[in-house]
Amino acid sequence: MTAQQIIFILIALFTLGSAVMVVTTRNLVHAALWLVSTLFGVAAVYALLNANFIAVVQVVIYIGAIAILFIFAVMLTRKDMRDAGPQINKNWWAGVLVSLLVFGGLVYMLREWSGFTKTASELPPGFDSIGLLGEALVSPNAYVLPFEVASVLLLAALVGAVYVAFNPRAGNSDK
Amino acid sequence: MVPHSWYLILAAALFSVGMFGVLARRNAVAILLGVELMLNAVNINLVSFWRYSDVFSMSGQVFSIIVFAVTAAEVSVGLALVISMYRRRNTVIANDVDMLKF
Amino acid sequence: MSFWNDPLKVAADWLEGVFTGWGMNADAAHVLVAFLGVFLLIAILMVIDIFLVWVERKVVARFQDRLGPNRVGPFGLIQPFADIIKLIIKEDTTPGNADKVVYNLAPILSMMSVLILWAVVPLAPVMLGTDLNVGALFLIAAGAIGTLSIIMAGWASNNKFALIGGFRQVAVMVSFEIPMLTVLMIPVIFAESMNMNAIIAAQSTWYFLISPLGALIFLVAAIAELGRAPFDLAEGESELVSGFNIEYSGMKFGMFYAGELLHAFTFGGFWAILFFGGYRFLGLEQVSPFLAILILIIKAMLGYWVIMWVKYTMMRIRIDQMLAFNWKFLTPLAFALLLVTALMNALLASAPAWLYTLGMILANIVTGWIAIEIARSATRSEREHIEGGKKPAEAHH
Amino acid sequence: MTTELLIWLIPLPPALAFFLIVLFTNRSKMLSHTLGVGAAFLSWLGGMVIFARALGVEHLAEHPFESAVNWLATGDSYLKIGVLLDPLSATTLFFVAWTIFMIFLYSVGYHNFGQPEGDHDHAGLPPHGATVHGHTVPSVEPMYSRFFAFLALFAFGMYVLVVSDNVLTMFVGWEIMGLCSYLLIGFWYGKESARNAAIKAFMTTRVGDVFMLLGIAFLYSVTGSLSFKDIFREEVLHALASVPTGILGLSAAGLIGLLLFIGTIGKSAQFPLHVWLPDAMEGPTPVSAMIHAATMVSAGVYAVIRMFPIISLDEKTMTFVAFIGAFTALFAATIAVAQNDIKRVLAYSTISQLGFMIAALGIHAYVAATFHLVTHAFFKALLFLGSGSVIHGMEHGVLHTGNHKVDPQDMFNMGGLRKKMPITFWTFLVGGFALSGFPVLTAGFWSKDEILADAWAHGHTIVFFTLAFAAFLTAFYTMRQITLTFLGEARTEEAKHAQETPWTMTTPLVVLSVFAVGYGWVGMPHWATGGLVPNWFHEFVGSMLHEHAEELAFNIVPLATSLFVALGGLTLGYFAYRNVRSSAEDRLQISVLKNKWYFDELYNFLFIKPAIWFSEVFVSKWMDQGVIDGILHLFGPATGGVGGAIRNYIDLPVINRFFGDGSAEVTWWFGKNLRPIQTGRIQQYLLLTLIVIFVISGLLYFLLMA
Repeated sequence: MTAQQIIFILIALFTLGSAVMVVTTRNLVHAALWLVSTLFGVAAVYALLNANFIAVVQVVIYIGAIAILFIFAVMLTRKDMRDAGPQINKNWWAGVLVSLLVFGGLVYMLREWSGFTKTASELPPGFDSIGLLGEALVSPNAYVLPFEVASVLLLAALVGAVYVAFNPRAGNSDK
Repeated sequence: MVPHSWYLILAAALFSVGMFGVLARRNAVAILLGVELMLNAVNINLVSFWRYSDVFSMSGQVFSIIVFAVTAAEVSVGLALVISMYRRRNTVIANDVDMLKF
Repeated sequence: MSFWNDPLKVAADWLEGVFTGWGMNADAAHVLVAFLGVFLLIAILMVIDIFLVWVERKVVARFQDRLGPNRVGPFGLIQPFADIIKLIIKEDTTPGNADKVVYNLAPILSMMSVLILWAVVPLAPVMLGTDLNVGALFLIAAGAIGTLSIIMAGWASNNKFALIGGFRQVAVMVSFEIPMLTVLMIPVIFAESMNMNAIIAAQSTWYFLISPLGALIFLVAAIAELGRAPFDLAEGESELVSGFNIEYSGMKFGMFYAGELLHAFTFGGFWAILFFGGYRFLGLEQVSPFLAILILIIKAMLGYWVIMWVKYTMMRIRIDQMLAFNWKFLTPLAFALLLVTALMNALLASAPAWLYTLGMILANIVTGWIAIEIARSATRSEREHIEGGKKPAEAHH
Repeated sequence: MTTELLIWLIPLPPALAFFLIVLFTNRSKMLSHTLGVGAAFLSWLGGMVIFARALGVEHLAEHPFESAVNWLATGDSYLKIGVLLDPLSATTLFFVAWTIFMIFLYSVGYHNFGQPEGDHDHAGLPPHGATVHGHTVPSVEPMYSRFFAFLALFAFGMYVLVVSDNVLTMFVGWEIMGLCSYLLIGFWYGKESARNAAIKAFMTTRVGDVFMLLGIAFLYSVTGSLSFKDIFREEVLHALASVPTGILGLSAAGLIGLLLFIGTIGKSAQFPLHVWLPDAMEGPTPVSAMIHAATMVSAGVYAVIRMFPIISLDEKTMTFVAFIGAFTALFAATIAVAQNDIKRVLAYSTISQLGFMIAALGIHAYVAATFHLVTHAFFKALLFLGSGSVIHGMEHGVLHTGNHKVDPQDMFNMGGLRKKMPITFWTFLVGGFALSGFPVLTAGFWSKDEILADAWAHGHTIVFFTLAFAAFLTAFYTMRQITLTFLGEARTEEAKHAQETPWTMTTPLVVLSVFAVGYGWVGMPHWATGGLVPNWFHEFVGSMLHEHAEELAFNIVPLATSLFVALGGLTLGYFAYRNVRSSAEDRLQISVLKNKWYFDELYNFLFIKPAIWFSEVFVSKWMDQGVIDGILHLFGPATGGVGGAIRNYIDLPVINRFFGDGSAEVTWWFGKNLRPIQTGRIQQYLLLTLIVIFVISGLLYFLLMA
């Protein structure tokens, strides 16, 4: 077992453990914080995969924005600090079953795929993944259209979120 | 070196955990947390496929970037809906919001 | 290759030789040496941090026409150590019903978010933690952790002042991240790289000279990220007693405090790196890495001093005005500036250096002037709207 | 700037002014009239520059300024539009530019700019005056801006007509003017008489326009072009003259000429379509001046002059033209002598003078007709503006006394105004003498004399005597008008308090009176000047014709006739009306003349009554309500019966009971039994979905893969 494998296993365990805590912990703020640690683990996985840019963007977007947003949302939708009542619904056993079935099915199917045990080739020296990514995102031959569509999607989401969460009864104090 | 299978299994496991969260949690915010986990699992897959095939073809990373954008949109709208729901119905429990039933 | 040309590598090679000599695995020795290096860097930073306390107190005293610490040691230099001893021996309180794990984790994260930044700071051409190719983005990523620490502190304290302070600070930090990230792209455009060392290497002329407006926006956003005056709403004493760190005492408060000072110093350093040529100064950095470190620290200190200068001369801004300032002025301006800069950069790509510089400065001036004119007219119309709205009321009386 | 470009630009300022006023400056009277007068000034300036350049060209008729662009694609070729400046359009442009500019200037004063808003003025009614410090003063026109907008559009139409190089754009300008005359005659649409007059003017000219459009279409179908340059070529004219049509034995040229001439009859108010013009006096006076002097009626004559090469090809048409012209000249003059309304007299006088021009054309007196067109435009504009000034002054008196029953337009309410309104009097006198053909001095004398000389010289004796008698009547009623209005003593209290009008109104009067005298001198025949000065007008305009008309030799008969009719008419007019105190003493109040030979009544009986009977009784009552409604009423019950049968025997038992209710019950049964699955809980749905997906994908996997 090489050092990289050990590091991977540590990170993977950390990520999965955090993920399990996200879905099981009773305190929602803790769940959100566990999500943060899961996201850190995923960022580390990206780093292991030599995707530095994705790793850093993962931290910026997921932890810097999305996780914070979750914490805000949790705090805005509570009557007191404690979470009362059961946090898991009555069909939880079905959920476990389906999840396990999905996991098993995925592994079963992947096992027969030829590239399953492939190892990565060395990155070529001087490989500039950021430059390539940037070009791919804005090149007309590659992904400029999805990129623009994503921008439009973000704008629409922005407007929609403001509209949905806006409370007309509260009004605008400026006016 | 780490074989590709490890990443795929990690992603599958993360996906299943997230799916459990979506299926079992009562709180709408917690359901969205589960969705996040699933999306992250997908992203791990995308990036690992980039790394384990032709690294000069950036499709995997590009798709993961687009997943970021989609996630951001989904979370903002989803949480806005949750907050709106809390305002109107005074609850964030997904099962209490069942007015569409017969 | 002598110690004086590349001290880090020579020392690391020597240490690894020593450890392998003791019969240690080569990999393990490498990891151990890396950890030692990190430990060393953190230790130096903490010492600087302690020194920064003295600097801050001394400078504010001068601003306020006082002497500042002058009793313990020469010029009061030992005063920070006395402060630390006081903080350590204070009672370490934890409020009842607080979320203990989160509560105790927050100051650590706060400190960590600052220290992690130094992983990508190039102290000298050959001396830096890691040569990350997305160094500039890393700055923002670390800021995200700082945001997290503040909201954790605010929430875990089980105190509404702390929670409101945390909310405010987080709202500010999340908002000001956007203009900051945007203007970060301006040095990246010039240097065509996100690598810190590459950005410094490309700065034959300081980027401050060709993008003064960008440097200014970065400074404003950095001050907001730091939560220092005039943007110190998280700890607006008049409203929130002390803000998100109200329940912290002893060394936990000390860590927040030290984190903030070091953060300010670090941003001074980043400002120097991104807009003032980092460790470069008249070719002196070629002489010796130690001279390069000295240059960087001096520049960072100057940046830190500018931040202090702002802090002690400006009054606090109201939270809604501050967010409006960001969303309605700073963010659009940063976007516009980025577009203009990219456009000018492409247009003047093959122009002679003087024309390039002139064009860039002009573009900056014009952009800034237009932005200020728009803001001014908007303000005027808003004022007229408000005053016009009052008139009927007066007539009613 | 090249002359061609400048010609293109001439119609532009008024059009721009129209749109700017209508779209933007309607609220601001100041801005609106600045735009309007400014536009008129710019066009005037352009017109003068072009006229000056045109004078500098040696053989303008052979080498006119022209420029054309492709406009409409018509199959293989293009319909071209363009501008043309030859001697005819240059002279026309000269008087059009001057009169339009003067009328714009005059309108500022006429509509009381600078006066306060009226106390109870309404849009669509003439202003009633405002009370300031206990005095009644004139009030500003409520729709001031609108007036300038319409006037600018009118000017645009006239300029387009004048500078266009083809029949089509000429017709476009023609129609724009038609619209504007409708809008402006009905400017005070609050008055019923104004509304009716507007409709009458529009409908009557429309009759002529339809014939004209037919003529244009026929012309295009024969020659394949509408450009003057193409259709006036020798071979084309020759072809036109030789193609028979089989209608009334006319050649193509004759028929086209006839149709175009009917358009002119409508536009220039010739018998029998003259009825609209007197009624058009309902509009504000600048409009009357615009319509009767500068633009619209001139446009009709201009069109005939322009199309003269075609019209003159067929002698039958020419005879018709001459007949119409001469008859109209006499006929309108007889009506004019019995009118009491100051503007109405002028209106009939206009019709009469237009008859002179048409008659001149009918006897091939091309130059004389053009000459009279120009001089008439100047002195008739002057007379209309002068009469407007008189009315304005009288209205001042009416406002002073407050007796609104006094008609400020009735000449028998005036008298002695020469002392009150000296500038108006002297300029009106100049205009009136010009109209009468006062010998030697006035422009009217020379132009009218030339027509008479032409008629005599070419042996059109009937025309000669008719026109001579008409000229006599003209002098007579002109003097009657002057005597009644200005001379003697004031017959009413209001006339005593009349007042001179402001400078914006008198300046145009003075300017136009200069032309009314001076313009005659450019066309003096050789015998009058003794050959010292060449007959410039004859040379300039005469060069338009392929066969250059020789200048006539001196003949004593027409000259003596001219002198006699002018001086005799004037003298008789003065002495007959010197002491008349009221309309009852006027021996010429003959009911036939007074009622315009009963033409309105005749048209009412011949056309309007039948049309109303046809629409109201025949179409509406008999056809529509009787026949068509009857058929429809028959359909109703039939359809109802069929529908009822279908409903009772197919719809209710089969469709409703079996298909409708049956399927509903089946659906309802399914719904009832599937209802428990619908819990409304999203997670349960998701769970079920996933289970189903899992089962199906597992099945597919094992069935297809294994």
